[in-house]
Amino acid sequence: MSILLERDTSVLIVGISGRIGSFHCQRMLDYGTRVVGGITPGKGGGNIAGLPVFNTVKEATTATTATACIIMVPPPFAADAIMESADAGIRLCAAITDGIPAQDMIKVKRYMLRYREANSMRLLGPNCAGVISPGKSLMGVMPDAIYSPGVVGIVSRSGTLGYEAASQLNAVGLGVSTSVGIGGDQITGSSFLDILKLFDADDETKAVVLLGEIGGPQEAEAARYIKDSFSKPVVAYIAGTSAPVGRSLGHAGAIITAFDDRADEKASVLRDSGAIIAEDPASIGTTVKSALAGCSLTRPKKRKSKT
Amino acid sequence: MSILLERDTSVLIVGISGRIGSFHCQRMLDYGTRVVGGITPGKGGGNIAGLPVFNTVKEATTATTATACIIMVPPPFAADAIMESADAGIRLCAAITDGIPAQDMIKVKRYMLRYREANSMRLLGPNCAGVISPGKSLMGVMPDAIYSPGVVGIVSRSGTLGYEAASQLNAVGLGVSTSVGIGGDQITGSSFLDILKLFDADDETKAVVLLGEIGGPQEAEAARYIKDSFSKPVVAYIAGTSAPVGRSLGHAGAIITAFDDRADEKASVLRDSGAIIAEDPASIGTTVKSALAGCSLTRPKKRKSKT
Amino acid sequence: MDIHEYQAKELLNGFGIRTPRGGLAYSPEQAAYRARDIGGERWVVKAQVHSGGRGKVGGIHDCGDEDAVYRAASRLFGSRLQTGGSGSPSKVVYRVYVEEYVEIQREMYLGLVLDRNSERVMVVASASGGMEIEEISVSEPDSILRCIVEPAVGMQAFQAREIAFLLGIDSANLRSATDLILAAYRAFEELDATMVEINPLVIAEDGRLCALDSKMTFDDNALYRHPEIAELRDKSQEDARETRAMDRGLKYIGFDGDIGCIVNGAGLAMATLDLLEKHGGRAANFLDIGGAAPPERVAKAIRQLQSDEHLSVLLINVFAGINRCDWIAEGVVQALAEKPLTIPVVVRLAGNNVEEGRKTLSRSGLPIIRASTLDEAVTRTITARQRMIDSNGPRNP
Amino acid sequence: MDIHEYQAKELLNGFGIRTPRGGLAYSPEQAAYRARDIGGERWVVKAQVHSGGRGKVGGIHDCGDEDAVYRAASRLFGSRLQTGGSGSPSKVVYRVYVEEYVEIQREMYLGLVLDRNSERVMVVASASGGMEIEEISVSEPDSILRCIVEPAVGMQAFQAREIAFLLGIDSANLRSATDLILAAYRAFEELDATMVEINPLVIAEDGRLCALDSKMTFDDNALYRHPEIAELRDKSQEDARETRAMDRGLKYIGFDGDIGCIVNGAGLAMATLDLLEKHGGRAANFLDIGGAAPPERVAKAIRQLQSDEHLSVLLINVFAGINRCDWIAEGVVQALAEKPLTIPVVVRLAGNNVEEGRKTLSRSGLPIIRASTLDEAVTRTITARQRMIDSNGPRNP
Repeated sequence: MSILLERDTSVLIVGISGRIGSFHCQRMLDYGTRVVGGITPGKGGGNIAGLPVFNTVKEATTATTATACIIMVPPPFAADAIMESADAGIRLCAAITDGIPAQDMIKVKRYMLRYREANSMRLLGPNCAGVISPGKSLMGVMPDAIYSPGVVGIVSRSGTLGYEAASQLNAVGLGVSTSVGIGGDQITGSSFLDILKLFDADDETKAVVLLGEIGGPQEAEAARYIKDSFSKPVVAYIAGTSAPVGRSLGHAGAIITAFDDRADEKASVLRDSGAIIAEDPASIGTTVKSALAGCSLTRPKKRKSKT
Repeated sequence: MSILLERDTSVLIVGISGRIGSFHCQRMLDYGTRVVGGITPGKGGGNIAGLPVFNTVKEATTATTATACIIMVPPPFAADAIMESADAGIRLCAAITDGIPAQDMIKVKRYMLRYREANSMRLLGPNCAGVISPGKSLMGVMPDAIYSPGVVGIVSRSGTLGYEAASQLNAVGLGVSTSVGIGGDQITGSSFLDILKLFDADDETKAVVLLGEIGGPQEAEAARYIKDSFSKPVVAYIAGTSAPVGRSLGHAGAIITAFDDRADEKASVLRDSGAIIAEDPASIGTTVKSALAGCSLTRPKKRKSKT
Repeated sequence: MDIHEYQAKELLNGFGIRTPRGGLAYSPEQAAYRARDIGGERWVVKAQVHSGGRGKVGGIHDCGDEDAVYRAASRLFGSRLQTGGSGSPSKVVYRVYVEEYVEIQREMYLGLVLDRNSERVMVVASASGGMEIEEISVSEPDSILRCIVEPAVGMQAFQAREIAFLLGIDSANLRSATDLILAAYRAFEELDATMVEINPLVIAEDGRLCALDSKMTFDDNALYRHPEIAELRDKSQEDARETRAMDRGLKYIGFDGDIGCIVNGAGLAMATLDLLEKHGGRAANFLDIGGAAPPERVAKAIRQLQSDEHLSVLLINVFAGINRCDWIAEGVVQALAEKPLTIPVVVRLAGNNVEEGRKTLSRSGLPIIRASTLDEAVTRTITARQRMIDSNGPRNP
Repeated sequence: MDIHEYQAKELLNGFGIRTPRGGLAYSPEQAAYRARDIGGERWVVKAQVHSGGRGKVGGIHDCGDEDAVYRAASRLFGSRLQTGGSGSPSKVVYRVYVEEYVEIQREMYLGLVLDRNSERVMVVASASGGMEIEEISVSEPDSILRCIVEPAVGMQAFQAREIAFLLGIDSANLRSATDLILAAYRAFEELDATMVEINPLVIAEDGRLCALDSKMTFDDNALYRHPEIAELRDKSQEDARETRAMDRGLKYIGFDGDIGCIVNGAGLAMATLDLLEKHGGRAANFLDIGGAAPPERVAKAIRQLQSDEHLSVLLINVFAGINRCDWIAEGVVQALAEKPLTIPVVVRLAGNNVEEGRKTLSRSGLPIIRASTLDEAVTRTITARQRMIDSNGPRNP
């Protein structure tokens, strides 16, 4: 069992008739992903790459076995497409679209609260690379050739930095269980914490690479969880050590984060939590290699004792 | 234990400096209700009937032991006052105000969903008479003299019809455990079902009087619950047998209710569920009297068997 | 509050919804002038009354020339339309709306309403339009889509698209259909409507969408924040007694019986009517004086009924909680002292300050029949009515 | 996107928030004219630049007569204000805002911001205004109230009241304070702002509330639905290189190093900069070509950097996922064939269609230094830079 995406997960492509949608549809089909259809309003009844096109996500989930979808529509339509997917019973949604207004995402997240946890949709992104379980299925835009099956989970805010990590793992002879893009926007559907919890329960994953960056509270939240509950080695790299301060946040913003937004501070919090910090972005692969060499892959859980 | 309101429940009056608020504040104090303060924005620090006045509900809940409040502010300010109470940690709120716009109440109910069940506020009304546990506490506008302590629970959409029922019970020598007004508006905080569940679990209540009226799905919902799970005798009266059809609902509205809105149909659904129907509004007291005479007050629960 | 078709169309226009070109007329001359102004060769003249189903009772006329418009309007003005079946009040035509005739390809139904089950706004749509939604729900129940709007975010484009596809809208009209549906929702929400109905929503001969007929009702409780809507009230469409009562701040509904009723609270008022009917009486009205009623409001309520010549008896039944019996009694005395009633008056007071109230009535020396229970109040009213009729003959022929 | 103080005030005015009377000037003459037009005997002349803390660096002048206004404006026009501390870019003054002088009783702080913890709008307020919020949070941390807005219903009056009471607003100003706070929230929400700051919010001598200074920034992603806001962009306040890049549809931030960088994706771009720095190099820029970049966009990015004369070396680092390496290579060849670079170029391609991309580069015969890993790319860039400097001397004196 990998997390999120299995060989038999049925996938829809929202925005299938677009330039990007149709290109990546073919790539996913080539990879072996079980793509079962696509959605483009007004083109229902048509056919793209041998797949049926539907007018609405609800039509598609009614007509197929789909439980997952990837969203590749332009920013003004993306929030609506995410809500439509949640409403149609989709359980896993990767929103690739970059450039969705923040207030649209506030709405989306509020909307998704209407579902009970048991019926809720897991959202990856927006502005993410999607998800790949190498050798099984690809629902994303990752360059699949660099991902070989293996025991390392990857979770990354940045798409390309995630590829970089996978490629370095590949170079040192390590493979990937599942690689998850959570997206680079201010408001995202899933956090590092959400994905770490899944990796914690996943038999196939023996270690995790966490790729963070400046800004936002997600890395600090993940660090608390790693310290308290996470049972596997974590190798972390935080991008942006050299980034200039204060290019995006204004005055009122400067006081709202409990933890500082700087890369070195995030790395330090993660180090204190027990994560191993890759000191530069070129040494992610080798750091994981030595981390896995240094500890048994079957070591007992280090969860806090209940007694 | 009575439902909702106990002798030691600490109560706030929102809108205490208004004409209605100050009058009923005194009545509640006279009854023995533990009123601990009131709220009127801009009059914080003052004093009414020997009670401290606060600017905000949060100030009041911080400074006192209050867990309940009664809202007596004009309609344009009432939705805001309900949300403020929920936000300040109030657990029981009776909104007396009549004339709150329906869309305000849609917002209020949506807002209240933000709290987990364990922390949520129970709302009675709006447009209700409040709640009284005779001999213990009054948080409402009921004429308290007609309520004597006893074993009959009352739940009513109409305020005055609830008084009528209490007065008839009094006349036949029966008392009331708790009487609850759920309000006459289209959108209310609590339903018959919600209150019936509380009465079901209440040792002091041996029978319930349910006072419904034309329009809305609440009586049918209550009937399903009475049939499936309610363990005590229910005497019901539905007002509006003589009411003309179609004075309020338009075309689209005519198809939206699963059950018909007419009084005789509601009464029939309740009768089928096992409730005893009081055939006219003057015989509520005598109907309860004979219902309680006809069956043991300690009869075993008739819940559906789990086997 | 109800408004006229033409007013609903103007409001919906403001939200970008296309309606046929048209103009309002208060006279046949004006109707003919409107037709000329609109242009074309065929018009529809529609009686503006607050009710649906006008077509079936001669309220809508298809006219091929200006003279026909003039004649149709002449026939309509001053006529009474009874659209709700026998027993329902008829409405007098004081305004007509003249519209260009729209040739239609297809009729659909779109309605928005406050749904009491979900306590949210519900959008109801059907590809079978043109008839009443009740008829559609019988003849084509499966054609009806119901869509609940999540209040946290309002209606979303995907919901409008789902409705548009159900209506069989083609790709060319997809955008304008979703815009129209979202606009109708915005109108509902922003104006505090309780109902917006576009029936039929049509695809016209030119292939474009058009709201051929529409109806809106509004939340009375929210009119305070929409003075522009409150101004649309047309008193000519209301029962004159109800208008008078509303202007006095009272909740009043007129019926066809001869027993005047003044009660506090809708539930007790309905129960009182029910019990009267059970004993063979029939109420002339539903009049709720509401909560915290000062003596003046009570007096106003009595004066309201004093002007009704069909009454045989007056019943005042008040169970005071947020009210005060002493204020009620003062109001009764005040009104009757000012202008005595020629019919018997039964007063039942109970609840807060009941003793003071009874004393006030006693001290007044007025010939008031008193009752202490609901049962007494109703049986004494029935008896008093019978005595009145026996001595004077029935007052409601 | 940032806007000027006077623009923020105009926008807030539109939501009913009171600001001092004032007028914009593009010249000292116009500034003096504005002062006369505003009237009174005392004015404030404020440099309009995109940054806070102008008062501390001479950007704000208190003037007692029109001549002083003229002189203050003369001094400001064309001057450079460096408000962010050394190292931060200075801004040239092209516009000044002349305002009536407001005598104040009390200064407060009000800010609205997108809170990344709650992923909602947060209102931040303090009774200690006038200084930067960072200073308040150090000197008076307990004076700060943070209030999260529930997006399902928007900001509520009770929240505004809680803030008003915290600010110590008296009963007389309670209504206008809650109106102002709710208006600031409406402006934030309706205009897709990411920050609205009123600092100081003051109680003026006349006892009334007034927004003495204000600042707004907007969500770039939402500008498409606010063309009126997008028009407020003032290119004179931006790094000229950034302006040029933005006009070409590229995400660009200028730094002070001499290594040109073209990367795809913010994360990899940051990582590349980090690694360059670790090896003793310093980037001249952050330039993200984004996803699905066609050859033209890549060529544009290179041309963007070609105009920067301070560069010693150019590094192109692309890991293609939603991109295609062949397109990247085509763009590189296209740009360099059109106008050869005089500095070394290092290209690292990885990911989708990498073989086609490498072939395209080989076939071009251009003198491109190739790398296949991130480490190679960076070390070869550092080496090439050193060789360039050794032969030509440093390009960034």
